[in-house]
This record gives sequence, structure tokens and C-alpha cells, in this order.
Amino acid sequence: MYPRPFEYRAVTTVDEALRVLHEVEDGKVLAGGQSLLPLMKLRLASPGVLVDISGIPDLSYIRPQGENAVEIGSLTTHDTVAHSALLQERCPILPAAARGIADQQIRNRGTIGGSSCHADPASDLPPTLLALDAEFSIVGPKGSRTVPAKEFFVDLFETQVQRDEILHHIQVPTLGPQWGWSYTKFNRREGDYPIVGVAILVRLDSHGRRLEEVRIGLAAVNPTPCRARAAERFLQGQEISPAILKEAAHRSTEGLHPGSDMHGSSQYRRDMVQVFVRRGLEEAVTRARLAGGNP
Amino acid sequence: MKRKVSLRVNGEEREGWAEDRMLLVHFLRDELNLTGTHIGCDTGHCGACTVLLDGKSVKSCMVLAVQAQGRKVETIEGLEREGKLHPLQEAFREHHGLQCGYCTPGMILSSLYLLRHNPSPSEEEIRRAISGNLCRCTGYVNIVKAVRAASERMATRVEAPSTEETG
Amino acid sequence: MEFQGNVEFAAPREVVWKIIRDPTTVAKAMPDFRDLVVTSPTSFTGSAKVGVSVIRGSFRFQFQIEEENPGSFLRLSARGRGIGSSVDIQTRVTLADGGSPTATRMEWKAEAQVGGALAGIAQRLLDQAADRTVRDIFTNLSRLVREGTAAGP
Amino acid sequence: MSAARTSPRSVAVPAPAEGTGWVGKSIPTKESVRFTTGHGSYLDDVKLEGTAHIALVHSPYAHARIRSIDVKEASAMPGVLAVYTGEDIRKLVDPFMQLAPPPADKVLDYPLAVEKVRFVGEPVAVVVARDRYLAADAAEMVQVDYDVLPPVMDAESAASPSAPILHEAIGTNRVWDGVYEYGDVDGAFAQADLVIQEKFHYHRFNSAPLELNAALASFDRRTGELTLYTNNVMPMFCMPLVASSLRLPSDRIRVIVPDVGGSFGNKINSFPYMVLVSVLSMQLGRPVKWTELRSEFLAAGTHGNERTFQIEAAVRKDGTLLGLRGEAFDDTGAYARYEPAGAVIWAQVAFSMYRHKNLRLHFHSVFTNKCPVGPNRGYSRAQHLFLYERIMDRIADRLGLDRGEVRERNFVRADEMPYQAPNGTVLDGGDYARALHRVQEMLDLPSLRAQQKALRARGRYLGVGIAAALDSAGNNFAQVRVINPHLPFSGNSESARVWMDMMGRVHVAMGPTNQGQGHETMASQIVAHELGLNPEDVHALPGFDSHSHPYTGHSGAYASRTAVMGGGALLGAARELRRRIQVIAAHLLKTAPEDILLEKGEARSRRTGNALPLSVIGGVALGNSLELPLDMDTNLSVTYVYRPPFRIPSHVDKKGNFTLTYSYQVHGAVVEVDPETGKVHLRRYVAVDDCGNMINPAIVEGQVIGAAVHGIEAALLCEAKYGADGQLLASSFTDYLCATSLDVPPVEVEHFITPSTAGPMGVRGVGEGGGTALPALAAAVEDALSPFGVTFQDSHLTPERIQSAMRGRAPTVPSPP
Repeated sequence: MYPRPFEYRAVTTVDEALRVLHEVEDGKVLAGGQSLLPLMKLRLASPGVLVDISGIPDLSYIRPQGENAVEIGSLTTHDTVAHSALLQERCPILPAAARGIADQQIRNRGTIGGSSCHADPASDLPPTLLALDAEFSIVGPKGSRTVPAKEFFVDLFETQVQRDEILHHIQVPTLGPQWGWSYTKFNRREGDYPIVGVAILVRLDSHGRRLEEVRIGLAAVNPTPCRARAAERFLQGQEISPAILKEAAHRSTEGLHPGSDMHGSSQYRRDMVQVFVRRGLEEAVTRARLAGGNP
Repeated sequence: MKRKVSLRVNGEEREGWAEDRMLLVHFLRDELNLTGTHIGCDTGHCGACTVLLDGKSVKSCMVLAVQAQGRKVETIEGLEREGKLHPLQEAFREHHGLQCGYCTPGMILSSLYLLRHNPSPSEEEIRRAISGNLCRCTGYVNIVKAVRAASERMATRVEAPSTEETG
Repeated sequence: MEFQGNVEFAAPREVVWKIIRDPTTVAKAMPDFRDLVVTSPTSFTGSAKVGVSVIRGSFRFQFQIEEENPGSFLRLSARGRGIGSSVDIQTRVTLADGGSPTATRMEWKAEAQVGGALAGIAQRLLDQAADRTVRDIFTNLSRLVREGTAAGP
Repeated sequence: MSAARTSPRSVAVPAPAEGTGWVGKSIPTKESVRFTTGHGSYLDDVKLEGTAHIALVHSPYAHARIRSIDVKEASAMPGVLAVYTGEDIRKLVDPFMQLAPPPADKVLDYPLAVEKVRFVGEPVAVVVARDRYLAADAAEMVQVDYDVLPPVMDAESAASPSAPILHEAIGTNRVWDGVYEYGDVDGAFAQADLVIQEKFHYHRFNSAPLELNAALASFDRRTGELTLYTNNVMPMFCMPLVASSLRLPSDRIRVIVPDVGGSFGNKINSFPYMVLVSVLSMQLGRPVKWTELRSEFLAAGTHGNERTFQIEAAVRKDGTLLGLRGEAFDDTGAYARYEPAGAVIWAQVAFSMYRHKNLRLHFHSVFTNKCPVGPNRGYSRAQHLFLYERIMDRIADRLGLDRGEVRERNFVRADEMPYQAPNGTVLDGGDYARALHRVQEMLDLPSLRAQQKALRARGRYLGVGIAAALDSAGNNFAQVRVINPHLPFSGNSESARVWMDMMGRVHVAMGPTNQGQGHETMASQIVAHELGLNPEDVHALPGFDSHSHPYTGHSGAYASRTAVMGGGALLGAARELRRRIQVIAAHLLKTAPEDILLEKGEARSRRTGNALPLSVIGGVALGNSLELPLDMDTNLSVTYVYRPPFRIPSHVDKKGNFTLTYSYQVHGAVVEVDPETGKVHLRRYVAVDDCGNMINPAIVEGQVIGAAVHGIEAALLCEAKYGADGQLLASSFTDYLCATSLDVPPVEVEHFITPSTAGPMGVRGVGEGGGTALPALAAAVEDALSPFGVTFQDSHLTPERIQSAMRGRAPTVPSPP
């Protein structure tokens, strides 16, 4: 297919990007383009001006922020995230989620910032970033601001990033040895958008018996990526048992309104959330116990 | 309105005219007449249009021609050197890693990207590396064999250094 | 896909009726509505940009009042075409007396059918996108009625 | 005749007549050099100066009356050359000839919708513009106003008298309707110990070749000749349709088919578009090109026939199938592009591989508001074979017998070959039971069963499914007369030309197009084999061009026919050329023609050892002919037409030889099913194939694996699913889930070689056996979930379908906590 006409503006600095976005009326930021360009080809999206930020050199990086965090420039590709030794050491759920995105060619071009700002409810990274309580640094004409993940995703394909702003970087925490994680992407065919995606982080007590903290991020089950708050609350402080995990799985569908498509009805998605929250919790707990020396 | 796009394709400086909205794949095929890069879908799933852009495998139907300005592109036409097939081309041929040939250029470029980063991949790694390239004829069995054979051949025979390789 | 909702206004039924029966109100409730042309007492046309966020397409709409009972019932069909797709919406609006003598309760039901490219390519998102779009339209409509009634008859 | 026993993978080739034996060798394909270097020439690679491009406007509705089409705005857009509606085109072309008997022969089918649209994606208008982008821009601006009508979305409802009618001109949704009855069906049911009733559904899908349909027409006003480039794979069969619709004599149409990026049968339905670009080129006086979009292909290209069976099986308690009776409803979509051919082609495999004698099937071929249907790795047969395989499983399950044993009991035996089935079709050799045993061995069934048991105890569900199928090739077109006795076609034939030039170089060309089966390689192997050359030294013309390639009215690459029909033609032409060379060489070497051996590019006297290179023979015959007697034939160009000895089947009893050869396959699948999600993990897939002698075994193996993968993905991933409102849901590769390298295991293949008793060279056609995977996978999933007692009637198994079938069921052997 063929996109509608638009004007292409390549920028090489953040300031230039902000200036152009401010100038033009119908501007849209182009990062990796792996979500936006297909939509434009299908003519389901047709911005008047594409502001290509992919040439800005200092937005692609992964670097430590002290001991407790990692900062990821918004133009960092999925492939770079997937292979980052620093993230693998400090925040391994993120490379795991990135490895499952689409295919090599798309991971070579798609970016963490682009994926976050596109806010497709079925993307892999947003629920993971939600579970991580990541922080999103946005720059705009009035300066920069930092938005926590829970506020970042506003609605279907809508985030806190306004039309004249760009996402600068994302900060994720270092996960200590008490943390366990899992990312499960359930789909009919590898690499596709998931029928459900479940990102789980658990923090155990030093004996590996009790859940000190649980965070569950879900994809493809609501207009936005979301957290299974009821299940998280339920699990907090609980001693780990199969019955508890099962009950949490049951509660994880509270407040979900999944849509239906030919690959899964709303009901099926709710069922799958339960299955994969339970399995994901088991996997995350096993990992945490191994990491904490309590196998 | 069209603008001039200059880029280095298969080691050669090329230029052509592109509207802002023109996709790189159409630019290669229609402006530069490099028709070895194919189109098989509208949505970026099939990988028939895979080329290397600054050494990275990309789907050229999801890159704008203007985005390739000043950059290096490798297409299937650039693999053969001095009348000699690249080991991947040889291996696809000898192991019947193709039937209709339509996916073959993209498949070979994805495999080339793999072998540059992982010279001796496992079957699983090969299958992951080509999962963004649909082949409708072979069921992938002989493609996997061909990539493995090429990796062995390239291990014993140093690949002629690519003019475009960026590592 | 079916959607429904209700809302109560602090205005008498005839005032509310007058506002919702006015094509300009419908036009204002639609996203980015342009080129309103009233083609007859019961039909009008125009174009609107339908969708969510960046995924949005321009549709040309034909509105037809299929049935009306002034002050209490309106059935409006909207047939839209654009981006190789069709969006057909049948809306039923019922007005009833509200909790107080000067209040009006509006109930609405909308049935949307999407065809063509959108129905296939965007099916994964269709439920949620349609839900959001229809709700936005009725939120706008309610706001317009409120504004209209506040301005006085 | 007994089957030749050869160990798997070892290839018995027919002894070469002379010289080195190239037939039977897995040489790399000739085509692969251009394909691996990016020098293939597919349709969109063909560029003509001044070409205009088209964009189509499609119906978003399944069923609607076109009220008006406003093209003003579109026509005025930059770069737009013309905009035509269906009404405009109707004035310029004749409707396509219909194959159906009355009243369905009155259906009016045009390249663009006229008056009504009948499926989502049906083209209603066309924009011609300077380039593709501009054409797409303008197509968006064409305003079509519709009156929406209720759609009819399944064949059974469409067949009911109260259903909305698609084609008012014929007053019914029935394309064809009739009963096939063979044997004493009611007698069989009277003897039955058990009658099984079932309903099965074979879903819609296609094989989605990677290259899309395309056509490029260039009308030369000077000569009045139309050059039509197309990737339609039976272009000359389409020629009468195209020429008559265009009202052009066939001598004014040159058809060129370049390299084709896969077809699998899906590319024979493109003739409406061929006519469209042709008429536009004639109108505008410049070349006009159409390249399909993937969304267009999925919505309006072609789907395989969707079929529902309501069936009863009469069974003896030992598992013997005595008879089948019931109804089949074929959902053929909105237009009968080759239908009702599907209502008869299944009869090539009416009894499948089984010995039972009694069958009554009431076949309904019905219009619905969906994409028209056509072949998909075979036409209409996989649907019928699915029925048989599922019935065999049901018989076994109901009687508590082994599914393999039931098949074995019912298989036609090797010592009965060639075997004539009750409808007159002849199975030309094979050992079905042995192939089944081999698959069981390859899978190591006993250890699988042990593993299955052990896993079940841990709440994991492994299953194995085995299914068998026939792959018929070289069909007899007269079979269509069973449903329409007045159709003017019958038989089957294929043509090849082999010629030597005055430098002694050998060339070959044939009728079938090349879409990845290595036709140039296969042709070179056969010709080299016969003429004592190396295949490298045989120049096979690529593609197809009606100016340079020989053809008959049956020519094309469909119905697995090239090895059998094309092979027969190649063999005939090569042997006749050899004979002529021998005569000339004998004269020059002063010996007898029988003494001349062709080997290594030479003609040599066996007796004296004297030899002449072929260049001398060619040079003398074509350039220095006075060296030869005037009555000696110096024509070194041989065109040969191969014709199997078919007869016209009777439309009264519907009996006859419907096809020439039958390959067969047995497939085995091992799956693990996740009972909570319904997801099927395919662990292993094996196939035993017997297509007789193989010209190039590696090519055969590629066909077998490729077909199997299409079947696997059809069972688990690919479905052309429509919503109740008639919308196509799988309208892009986002939802139409073609298997990637990660979705299928390495398919393992072994070959049996039982030379055909019917086909030339002992070969049979191959490449359409992929349908075997659908019953094999359904069987495997049922086997895995047998503790839950769930069965499936559908050929497509989504995780949700499996999961919802499982809901509320507990395994009969409870897994430990």
C-alpha cells in the first residue's frame, strides 16, 4: 500500500524537533516507524508532517543511573534493549520482553520510545514498563517533566506525550536479588501481537516464602496496557501457595474489558489472563527463589 | 514534490528522485531498477523486501526512501562478486533452499545479517533469525539447511570483505 | 457493536429536543466535522475524522432522520464512507421526564457496523476504538445540550 | 500388478534410453541462479515505457445494491488518466462464460461489479493513473452509494428457498445440485452393525503465494495486438475466457508469463483482472499494470472451497466401512469463476484409498456473499479426503479399535493394483498399508504411546494423528460434462517443443508455466537424459510466451499435472528429435540409425566408434543441407502433444476415468495440547510419499514438505474467516497467519517409489498432498485430549475452539494433584 502525501522533516537535535513540532499544525513524530508507517501505508493514519527524530544521535543509549536505575534513551531499538548486558544484569525482564517483539528486522528499527508513545494496548514493552514502575521523561516547549508509568498511558493509543513534545528517555529500576520476573506473550504465531501479554515482577522475603511486593502488567486486555491491581493487592504479604496464586489469577481479571477479535473473544482473553498470571507468578517466584538462594 | 535522494547501494553511489512518501522498496525497484527486492504484503509481515540499511536488516517497505539519504544499502544484487556467488547464494542453490524464488532475496539478506553477527548459529537461532521472512513454498526445511551449510562454508572460507559491512 | 448510555439534563424536554434535533448540534458532536450541508428537513451531510489518536480517517457522512416523535424519540442513521471502509451507525435517542419537572432524561442506544478495510485490518482494536468513539460523540452531545440549555431557551 | 519395493530415499529411475541418466537426480535447479542473485523476472519487474497503474475501489459491504458512483472528484485529481465504473466496463466487454448448466449459466460476471456487490472486497470501480501512489489517492475519492442488503454467509442457509438471492437473474443461489450414487447404498446400510452420523466442516483458506496476482497489458494500435503479461498459471486455458470477453480474436493476443512467485492453484482466478487491464490499455492506448495488494488477494483473490458434510457411515463391527451417504454443501462464494467444477473434481477421489463400494452424495454447490473459490493445492479433493479420514477415526473410536488398523482394514491392497473404484477411477499402483506402517515406524508409535501415558499422569497431553490421502494428477476435463453435458471440453493434453539449432545447441519449451516447481530443470533433465547431454547444455526457455512456447487448450501448471502431462510431452518430443538426429548421423557416419548412440554431445556409431559432435549434425541439417538426401527430414524442431487415453465419463451414471494418476501420502503428526489454553504445539511431523518415479527427487521433496506446511498452517493458523455481517476478518497478514519458520517443525519425508502404471515414465503428479495435514492434526488433537472425550468437526482448530470445547470437562484419568 501507499501512504497519503505528507511532508517529511528530518531533525538532528531535540531542540530542532521541538521547534518543528511547534511550528507545524499536523505533525507526528517518526521514530523507528515500525508501527506508524504500516498504519500510514494502509491509510489508517495520515499525518500532514512527519518529524523524523531517528537521526538525533543522543537519544539512543542505555546507561546506568547510579546503582539503582538504568536510563534508556527513547530511540534505543528493541534489538539493542534485547541484547543489553546492563539491562540483562539489572532489569532482565525488559530484554526478555524485547526479544519477543515481532522479528529481527522490526527489532532493528523499532524503538522503545516509539513503542511506548504509540501505546498500542497489545505491545510488549508498555505492560513491562508499567510493572517496572518506569519513569518517562518528556521534553516539550515548556521544558522537561517526568511522568510515572501508571500515568503515562492515558487511553487507546494515547499517552501523556503531547503533540508538541517528545519522549526523551525512560528510567527503569535495578531489580535486586529478591526480585523474580516473567514475561509471557501468548499468541497463535510467534512474534505477533499477543492475545494476552503478562509481565510479572515479584519481590520475596529473604526466605523466599512470602510475597513482599507483586506487580502485574497486562497487554491486550484493556484500551491501555494496565496493571492487575486487585491481584497485586491480594498477593501483597501473602505466603506463597498454589491456592494463593490461583486466587490471585482469578482476581487479575477484575476491571478488564478485553475486546474480541478472530483470535480470541473477550471471554477467552479473560480466561487466558488467569492462566498466564498464574503461570507467570509461578515462574517469577521460581526465578526469585533461585536468585535469592532459596530454590 | 520530489527530492533527490543520494545513497550508496551495493558499494556504488546512486541517486534518484522520491516523493517524501515514497517507500524505500519502491525507490529501489522503480527508481534504481533493483528489482531483486520484492513486495509481498502491505503490513510488514512477509520480509520479501528485506535489505540491509547501514548493515542492519530492515524491511524496506517500512522505511521511507528519504530516510535512506546518505546511507548505505545492501540488496541481493550486491552479493555476487566478480561473477562468483556468495556462499549463501551457493548454499541456497545447492540445498534447494528455494522454489519460486520470490522470498529468496529477503531470506538471504536476513541470513547474511545473522551470519555476520553469529557465524555459527544453531538451528533454533537460524529459525529465529528468519522468522520475519515468510516462505510460502519450502516449509523452511531446506532454507535452514542452506543457512547452516553457508555458515560452515563461510567459517572455512573467509567472506570477501563487504564494502558495506559495518560490523 | 452496540452501545448505550443515559444522561439527565436540567432542562425541559422541548428545549433538549430542539438542541438534539438541530443538525449543527450533531455536527459539533462529531470529531472534526466539516462541510455541513442540510439537504432536506430530515437529512444532512458532512465529513468527520473518525478514529482514535493517530489512527483516524476522514469519512463522508450522510445523516438521515429515519423516525421522530418530537420531544420524545429520534432515530438517526449515519452512513459514513472513507479509507476504503464504511461506518454505519443507527442511533435511537429517547427523551423522558427526569427526576424533576424541569429535568429531562436522555437515553441513547447506538448500533455501529464497520465494513471494509477497517473491519478487517483493525479488528483487533475495533471494539475498543468504536466504544471510545461513540462515547466521545455522546459526551460531546451531552455537553452541547448542557451548554445550550444553560444559555437559556 | 505388484508394487515395486524400494527402500525409502533410494531412487529407482527408469533406465536411461541412451547416455547418462539425468532423470532421477537431485540436481540444483537451473532457475536458482537467477533467483538467488535477484535476477528473477516476476511480473512487477516487467517495465514498459509509459505504463499507467490502476487502483481498485472495493465494496465494504458483503451484499448491496450500487445506487450511484460519483467519480468526478477522483477524475480531476493530478495524474489520473481515467476512472471507470462497472457500468462503464460492462459496455466494453462481454460477461465471462459460465461453466454451470442452466439456470446458473445466466450469471453475469464482469471484471467490476455491475448493479450489485456480492462480497466484501469486490472491485466496483478502477482508477488509472500515472503511478501507483496517485492511483491510490484517487481511488479513495470515488464515492459509491449503496443500498445495503442482507448477506448470506453459509452454504446451507444460502441453499434454502427463503434466503436472499445473490444473482436475481437466475432466481436461485444454487450453482449446481445433484446426486452421485455408486453401488447399493441402502443395501450397505441394511447390513451395517453401526451407523455413524456426523457433520464436518472444511474451512476456507488459501495458500497465499508470496507474489501477488498481477497483470500488465499493452495494446499496440498499430498491429491491433494485445500483449498481456500475467502471472496466471493457466493462461492459455483462460484465453477463451479472456478473448471472448474482450471480443478479440485469439491471434491478436500474445500472452507472456514471466517467473511466477508461487501459485498453489491460487493464481488461476485472475482472469477478470487480466480482462480489466487489457480493456483499459485498449481504451487508453498505453500499457496498464495491476499489482494486487495483499488485502485484495485475501479478500478477492481466491479461497479454497468451503464445504460442509452431513454424513452417515455404515460400518461393520470389525471396522469395515460398507457405505457412505449424505449431503455436501459447497460454499463457492459470490461468482462461479470455475465452479461448479468443484462439484465434480472431488469424484476423482470419491472412494479415497478405500475399498468400500457404496456411496451416495447429494452435492450442493451454492453462492454465498464471500470471495469466489478456486483451487488451493488441489481443487475440491482435500475436502472430500478430509471427510474420509475423519470417518475412519470415528469408526475406530466408536468401535474401540485402533485408528491405524481400521484404515488398514479398509485400504485398497497393493495386490489389487491397478484398482478400479466403483465410479470408474483407476488407482495406478501403491502400497497404502505399507506407507501407513512406515509412518508408524518413523513416529515410533509404541514409545509415543508410553510417553503419552507418562505425560498424562503429569497433566500433559500428547497426541498422535495419522492420515492418508491421494494426490490425483492429469485430470480428464470431460469430467465436467458429468455436471454439464454440453460443455465443449474434454480430455487432457500438453505440448512440448524440443529443437536443435545449427550450432547443435538444444532448446526446450513447454506449455506449463513455472511457479517454483523447477520446470526448466525438469525439462532439461528429461531432454538431456534422452539426448545424451548435460542438463546445463539444454536451454530451457524461462516462463511462458504464447509466441515461443507450444501449448494446447489444457496447458498450464495446475492439478499437479506438469510431471505427468508435461513430462509425457517432453519425452515424446525429445525421443522424436533423437530419432531424427540418429537418421542424419547415420547417413553421415554411413551406418544404420539404430547403431547411433547419443552421448556427451556426440552422435557415435556403436559399431565403428566414429562420432560427430551435435554441432556438425545441426550445421549440416540446417545450414549445409545438400550434404543430405532431399527426401531426408532436416527439421530438427519437434513439437509433441501428449494425450492420455481418456474417455468421456457418462453424465447419466457419473462414472468414468476422471484422472490419470494418483500419488498417495501418509502423514503423521505428534502434538502436545495445552488443555488450559487450547494451544497446539506441533512436536513432529512426518510424511511418506509415493509419486512413482521421480525426475528430480529434491524437487519432489520440496513439494511434499511445502504442501504439508500449507496443510499444517491451514489446520492451526490460517482461516479466511468472515463475521456474521459478511466482513472478512482475516484481511491482512496480521490476521491471516501464514506459518513462519518458528511455527512448523522440520517436516521429515520419506519416499516410496511405485512406478505409475498409467503415467509416462512411471511418474505421478505431486504437490497437492498438503490437505493430508488437516485430518492428521484434527486426529492428533483429539488423541491428545481423548481423556476429556472431546471431538472436533472442523478442519480448523483455534486455541479458543479447543479451549472452549474443553471447558468444564475433566480428564477421565485424573492427573495427580
